[in-house]
Amino acid sequence: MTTEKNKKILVIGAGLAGIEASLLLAKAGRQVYLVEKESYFGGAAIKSEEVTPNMECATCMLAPKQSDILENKNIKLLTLSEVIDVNGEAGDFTVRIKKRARYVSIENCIGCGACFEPCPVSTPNEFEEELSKRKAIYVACAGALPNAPVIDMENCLRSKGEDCKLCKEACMFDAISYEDKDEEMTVNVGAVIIATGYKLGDIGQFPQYGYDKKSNIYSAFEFERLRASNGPTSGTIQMRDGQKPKSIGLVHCVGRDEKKYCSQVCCMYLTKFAHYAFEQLENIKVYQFYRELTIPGKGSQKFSHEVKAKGVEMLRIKSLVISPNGSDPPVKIEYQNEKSEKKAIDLDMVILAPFIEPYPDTDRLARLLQIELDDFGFIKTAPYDSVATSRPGIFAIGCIQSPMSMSDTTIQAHIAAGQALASTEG
Amino acid sequence: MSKIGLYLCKCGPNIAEVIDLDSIVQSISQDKTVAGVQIHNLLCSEDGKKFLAESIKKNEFERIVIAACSPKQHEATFMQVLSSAGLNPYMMQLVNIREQCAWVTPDKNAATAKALTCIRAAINRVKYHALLEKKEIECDPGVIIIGGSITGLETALRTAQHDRKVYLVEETTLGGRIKNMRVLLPLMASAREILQAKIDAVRNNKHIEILENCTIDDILGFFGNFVAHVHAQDKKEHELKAGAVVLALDAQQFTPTGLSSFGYGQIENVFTAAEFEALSSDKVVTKSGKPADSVAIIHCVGRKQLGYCSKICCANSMKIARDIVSRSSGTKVIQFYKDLCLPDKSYDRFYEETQSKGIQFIRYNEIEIEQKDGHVAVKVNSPGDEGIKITVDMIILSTGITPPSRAAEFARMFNVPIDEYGFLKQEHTILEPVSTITEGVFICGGMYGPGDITDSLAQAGAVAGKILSSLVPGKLLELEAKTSTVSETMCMGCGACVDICAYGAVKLDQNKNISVVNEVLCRGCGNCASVCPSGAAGHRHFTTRQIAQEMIQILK
Amino acid sequence: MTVRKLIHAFMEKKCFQAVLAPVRIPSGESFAYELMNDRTKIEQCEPLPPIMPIPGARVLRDLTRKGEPDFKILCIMHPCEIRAAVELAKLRQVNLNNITFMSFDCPGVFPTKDYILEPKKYDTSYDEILKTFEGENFRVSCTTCIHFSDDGIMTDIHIANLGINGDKLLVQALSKKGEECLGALDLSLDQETSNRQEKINTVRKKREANREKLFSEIRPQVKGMDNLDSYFADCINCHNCMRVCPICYCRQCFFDSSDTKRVETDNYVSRARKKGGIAFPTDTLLFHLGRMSHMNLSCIGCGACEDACARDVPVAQIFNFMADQLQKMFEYLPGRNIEEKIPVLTYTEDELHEYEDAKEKP
Amino acid sequence: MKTIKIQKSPDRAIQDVLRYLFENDKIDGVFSLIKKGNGSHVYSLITKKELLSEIIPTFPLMPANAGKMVSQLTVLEAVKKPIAVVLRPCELRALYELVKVEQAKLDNLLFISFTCSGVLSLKLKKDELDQKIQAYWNNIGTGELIKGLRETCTMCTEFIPYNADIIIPLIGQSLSQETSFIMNTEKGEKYLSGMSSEQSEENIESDEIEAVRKKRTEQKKTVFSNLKLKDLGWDGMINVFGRCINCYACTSVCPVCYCVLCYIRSEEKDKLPLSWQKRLNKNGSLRIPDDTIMYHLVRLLHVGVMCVGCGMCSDVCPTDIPIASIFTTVGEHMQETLEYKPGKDLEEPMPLAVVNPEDFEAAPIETE
Repeated sequence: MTTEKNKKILVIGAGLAGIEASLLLAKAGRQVYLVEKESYFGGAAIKSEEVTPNMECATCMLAPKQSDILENKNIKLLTLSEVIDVNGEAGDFTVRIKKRARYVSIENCIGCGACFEPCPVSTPNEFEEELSKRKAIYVACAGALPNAPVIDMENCLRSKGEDCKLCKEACMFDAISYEDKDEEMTVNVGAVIIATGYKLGDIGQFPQYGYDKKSNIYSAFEFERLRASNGPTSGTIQMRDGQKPKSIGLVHCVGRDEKKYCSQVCCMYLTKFAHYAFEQLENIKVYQFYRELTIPGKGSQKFSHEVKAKGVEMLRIKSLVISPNGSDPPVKIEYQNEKSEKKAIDLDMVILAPFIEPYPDTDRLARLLQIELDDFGFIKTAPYDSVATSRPGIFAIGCIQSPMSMSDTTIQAHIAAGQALASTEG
Repeated sequence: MSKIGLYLCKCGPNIAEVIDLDSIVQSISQDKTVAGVQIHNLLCSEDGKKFLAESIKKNEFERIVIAACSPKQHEATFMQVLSSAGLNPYMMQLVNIREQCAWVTPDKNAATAKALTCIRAAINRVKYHALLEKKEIECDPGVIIIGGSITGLETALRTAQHDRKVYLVEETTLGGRIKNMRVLLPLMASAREILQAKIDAVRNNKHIEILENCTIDDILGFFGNFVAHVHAQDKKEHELKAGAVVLALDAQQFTPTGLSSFGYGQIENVFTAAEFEALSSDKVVTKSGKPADSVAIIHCVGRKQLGYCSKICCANSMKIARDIVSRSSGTKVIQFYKDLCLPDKSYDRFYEETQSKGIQFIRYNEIEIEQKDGHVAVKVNSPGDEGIKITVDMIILSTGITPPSRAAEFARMFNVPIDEYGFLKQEHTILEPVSTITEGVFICGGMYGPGDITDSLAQAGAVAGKILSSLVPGKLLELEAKTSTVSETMCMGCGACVDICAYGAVKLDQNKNISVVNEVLCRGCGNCASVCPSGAAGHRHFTTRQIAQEMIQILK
Repeated sequence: MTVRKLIHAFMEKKCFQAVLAPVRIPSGESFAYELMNDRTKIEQCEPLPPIMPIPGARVLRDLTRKGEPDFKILCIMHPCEIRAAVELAKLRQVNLNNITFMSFDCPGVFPTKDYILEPKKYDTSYDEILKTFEGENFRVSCTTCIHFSDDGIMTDIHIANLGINGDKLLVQALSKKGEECLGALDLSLDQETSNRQEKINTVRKKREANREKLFSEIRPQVKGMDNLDSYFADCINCHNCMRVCPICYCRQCFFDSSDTKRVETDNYVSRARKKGGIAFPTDTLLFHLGRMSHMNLSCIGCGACEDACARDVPVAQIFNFMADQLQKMFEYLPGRNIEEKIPVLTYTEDELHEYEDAKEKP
Repeated sequence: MKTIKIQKSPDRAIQDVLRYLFENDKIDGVFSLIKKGNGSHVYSLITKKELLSEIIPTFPLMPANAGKMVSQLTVLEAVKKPIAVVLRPCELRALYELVKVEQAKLDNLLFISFTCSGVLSLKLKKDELDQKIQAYWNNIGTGELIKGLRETCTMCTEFIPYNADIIIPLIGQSLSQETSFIMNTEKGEKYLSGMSSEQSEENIESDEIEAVRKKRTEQKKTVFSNLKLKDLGWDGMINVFGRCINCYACTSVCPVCYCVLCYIRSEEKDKLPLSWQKRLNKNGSLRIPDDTIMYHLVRLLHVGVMCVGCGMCSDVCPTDIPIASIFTTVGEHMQETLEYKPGKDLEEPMPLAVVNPEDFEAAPIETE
């Protein structure tokens, strides 16, 4: 073991978990490298406008923390960056990081957005679950931080040989330079905290749910973005054809039988969706197709009862098949109820709560860091020391090690900060 | 009159396009009290800040008014610029002419007029600003942990470091509820072994001082400087000094005496899960000693009364069922459940394995237990078939988690509010789950809320994380500068401010019969200044004179 | 058995070490509170005086604000003074340890200004009034007072003089302290025979009628700023009403502080320019409304303010009128019981629900 | 001294003069007594010419001491544009005293005053006030003392405003329809010189003034003797101040009592329970609030020498204690021994503020 332990700490992933851990480490006076793959940071949390159980706005909760990160001298936020190589061991890791070019200088740009309008390119916006379009030079959503756009070179006309400079000319602060290059940097740190978060499972692979991104069958995050005021429809819940739905079906445990684990948070956020529907659409009919209602902890049951009291039709089902070929309303659900009788119902909109999966390139990261994964693909952690991975000095927090609620994610961030500090203590 | 400098920021197009800054400079220059007015394109940018610092030094301005964006955005930045220019950062007033004028007033003249009025008000206010210093105190890195349950033990182990003293105060002896459990989830490992390992680790950790059979009488002081008085059985009083306090009392299991339908306490062989696990004999026998051939475990007992699902009972019931089957393979076990709550990634598989061991699961809507000639019968109606009746030898009621018996008492002692279920209220359910509004007082385990062993240990680790990051040995704690003040001559000791202070920062000085502000605990919220009838309580940087002058200028 | 003999008996039995009661001043045309422990002085005390120049609660405040006296005191006061003292105790301005209250059924008091001019005339008419509680030229607040007996006040010993004539005395112990003191006297207890309760109800009914009449007269006079301006037209801002008020305990009122007395000149000049003119002394109406908003919930309705007003402004009437409505809204009676917290000092998170819900309903 | 005459009643004439000053923007505002819409009389600062018709400067009522009001206006800084102030002699003298203790600044103020034949008591009810007004105006020329006047006014011998810029002689004038304005100072001349109206020469002193002064001096002697202050002694004082209810109204209206928080109400004076008990055991009984007489004596010591005898304190005392007469009597005695006239001359320092060695030689004690 080296005598003088390196006190700096690397945090991979700048979602709620990564932000919380970095802030605590910085408060203790430690230097933190916060690596984030996307051009914006805040992870999945900033996609939802209201969060259970108190219906607070997630973006507003995170904004002060995000501005702390941007102003904090101890934290180096590296957006558009990925870890490409790690070696050494606890107390002294050397890590190589690849930082993709943003083509926009964060110092000079004030985020006025004058460069968006002239750009001729228009491609689907991944942040908005491709419900809306974005330009080649774009910010993920209004209010995304750091407050500067990125140029998506694949779609930019410049990569197709045209010498287009429309965005550069529109910028009053000449913050755009096409000559930026990808860079690589190496840092050495005493500990690594993985907080890359989760992704909703791909439900296209299960034909019985009829999810085809065209019909009125939506995945959870698509509905969340529909409801977000800075989303594609600036907050109005509407079907593909722009009409307001008269009936909505919320489907629980999508993929649970196949994946063999409960993702813990879907029951609550589906109840929240029902709350959204009642709040915005008069005399809306809401159905919840569920198997086991999992609403543990303080406040959850009360919230669930309050929403049920507004007239949700709770249908406990054994199995169901959804198809987008209903006449009008367009979505048909055939299901087997508790008494295993066959029933069917046509609805305007259906929202699916897919199983939660680890972030896509987790196995690449695990190989790099030489840590084990469990048989669901999450990072393996010990039962009574839930942030320790199979390798000392490397910790995993948040949904990258198991599906969990936002408050449990914050708790894990606190634990990892404590243990990272303790393990790198002189 | 001290020299006042006014800086107007164009903020790129945002302000300049809507507000006619030149006309503002024109009308302000007639105001003799303002020494200089300057416009800059982007004050918050690097060269903007450099321009500001140099201009302040060159013109020797003593008070600054900056008309730019929202204080939430750049007040901190501009305060740093002022201190770098050798000026007290509180001699500045930031006027928000972007969010409050430019962005919300489409008509140009109206926006300009409004901006001019706000700037004039700020100039009038900054004349009355006083020098304020950010004070710091030396913090004591020690930790007092109350409650020797496994959560308390874990917190002690996680926080003990070479220059951080940890006191573990337990009313009886170390161990808590787990002492009378047989196996623990999720690995079905022996509870005693795990507990003993933790106790031994704590006993021989030289940084942890254990005070058993010891109760806490009172706690004084504030974050970074708590003083607690505890007394052992021999009535000897100890004084403990520490920087943070952790409330880790053990939760309790709900006892369903009031619920007649479960027959608890009236019908023989009806146990709660805790009672069953505490039975010493290895064989599964009824009260009369006869081995039990069939056992029924009932979930969600007391859930309606408590108002929440305690998350642990489903998995715990399966653990007991498998433990019974492993100890006496002949026994038939049936689990009656309402909703299976299996929120851990390993629980679904655990549920399938339990079913494969022959344990039957029946969902119920209503359930009733009756005494029937020496046996106990479970009358159930569940979806699909109403009214099935099954007789068994033994019934185990899986009950929820309730707050520790002394939760309310500790809540009062530490000035922490109680939530509607009787647990202690977190500072913020999502962002600050283990802290409370009294800074330096943390909660975990039974005080936090319903949860299983992994939750409690996680909360203990989280508390350690918070303490290790905020109470770093030798680090100075920076205090709020804009605290409240109480004038000794004007205060009549009516105590209105003491009652309204949410942070317990204002206390009554008994012999002088006046209120005194503890500036370390004060968070500068200003409630006491507004509730004080005679104006004895003031609020630095928001004095009556400053606000009045601002208002007079606006209403002129 | 007169009240003075009863007091002497208490003193013999060491129930109290001193008595605080009104005494006629040497020149005879007014009364003042005196703390006495020597027998001859106590002999001259007048438990139920015809006027109330200084509210007893202010006396108790000066006596006990800095700490409780370590000798037992018997306080003889009017019911409204006791209620004011209890209200001040909630604000930690009066310390009630070692204080025992003796109260009477109160027929009302005369305005001090009138009494001082012809003390003899008012004395004789007061002796008549004591018998029947009927009479006129009382203070306006007394004519509308409904808590003149032992209900709604935290007294210990109550002398029920309404409806009891002759030399017999009906003494009621209304608290543990009261019982202990009376117990120590081993008096012969006999059944209360008179139709006292009925008499109290008749007086109360009459007072309630006066109250309705007064409030209905005041309501139009105080509606809108112009009416309020002319209601307080004669006020010359001497703040007597605030000084004598038992509830106003601030060391220095905001309207006496340098925030209102030492203000930049062009503040007055610009205000004058805006309206054409500005009256001096400034903000007389604002002072009354400000004081009202601060203490009205605790206003006992004793009428001391009107009694001390130099310009005969009917201050007490408007304060009683407002207090009546405000206290009904919070179902709060000031001075009824020390445990009952003053509504303005308590805040429960969901207290405004009935207001919000009422607004929400279309 | 240079004088101009206007053939109108005093109030109308003063309104004309002020209108002239307004029109030639020699002044920016007027400070004078006014009758408000709701029937109340208050001093007020007017900035609009149109309101001049409502001012009633010589109305015999003093709701507050104008000197104290001007001090409230100018305590922090002088007025920037000139303002004409119409007030009575004792108010002007009170204002001069306040200037000596930095409570007022006089620059840009033009003082217009008149020989004062006293004001009616604030204690008069509204209807009584109206009856007395007619009798008051009939005797304004004669200086006759009518019932209802303030007691201090009946014995006031300083009724000539020596320091005013413009003096209007009311006493001794046949007040048919003519008012004269004597320009008492260059400033007065500078302001009024441009007025095109009848010029003449007049001086203030006249036989009627002398007659009024004699009558008032006798009245003062009778009041002093009735009070018998010399042999009042402790019991006498108890009889006089016994009725006091510690409402401190006399302090709040007194123009020369300028402290923001008087010692009597400050924190040091609160008594601990122990001191009550000690005094109770010593003399068997004690009155609470205890220091009524001590309060008046201390106030007498502090402001006696500055008292201008305006009579406000008696008018607001709810228990009719003749405080003004007592303070005037004792005040004048102190002023004689210290050879000091309050409000006479801005340069003359306050006796309490000046220590010269001779003071310590034995003061002449009047031996019978």
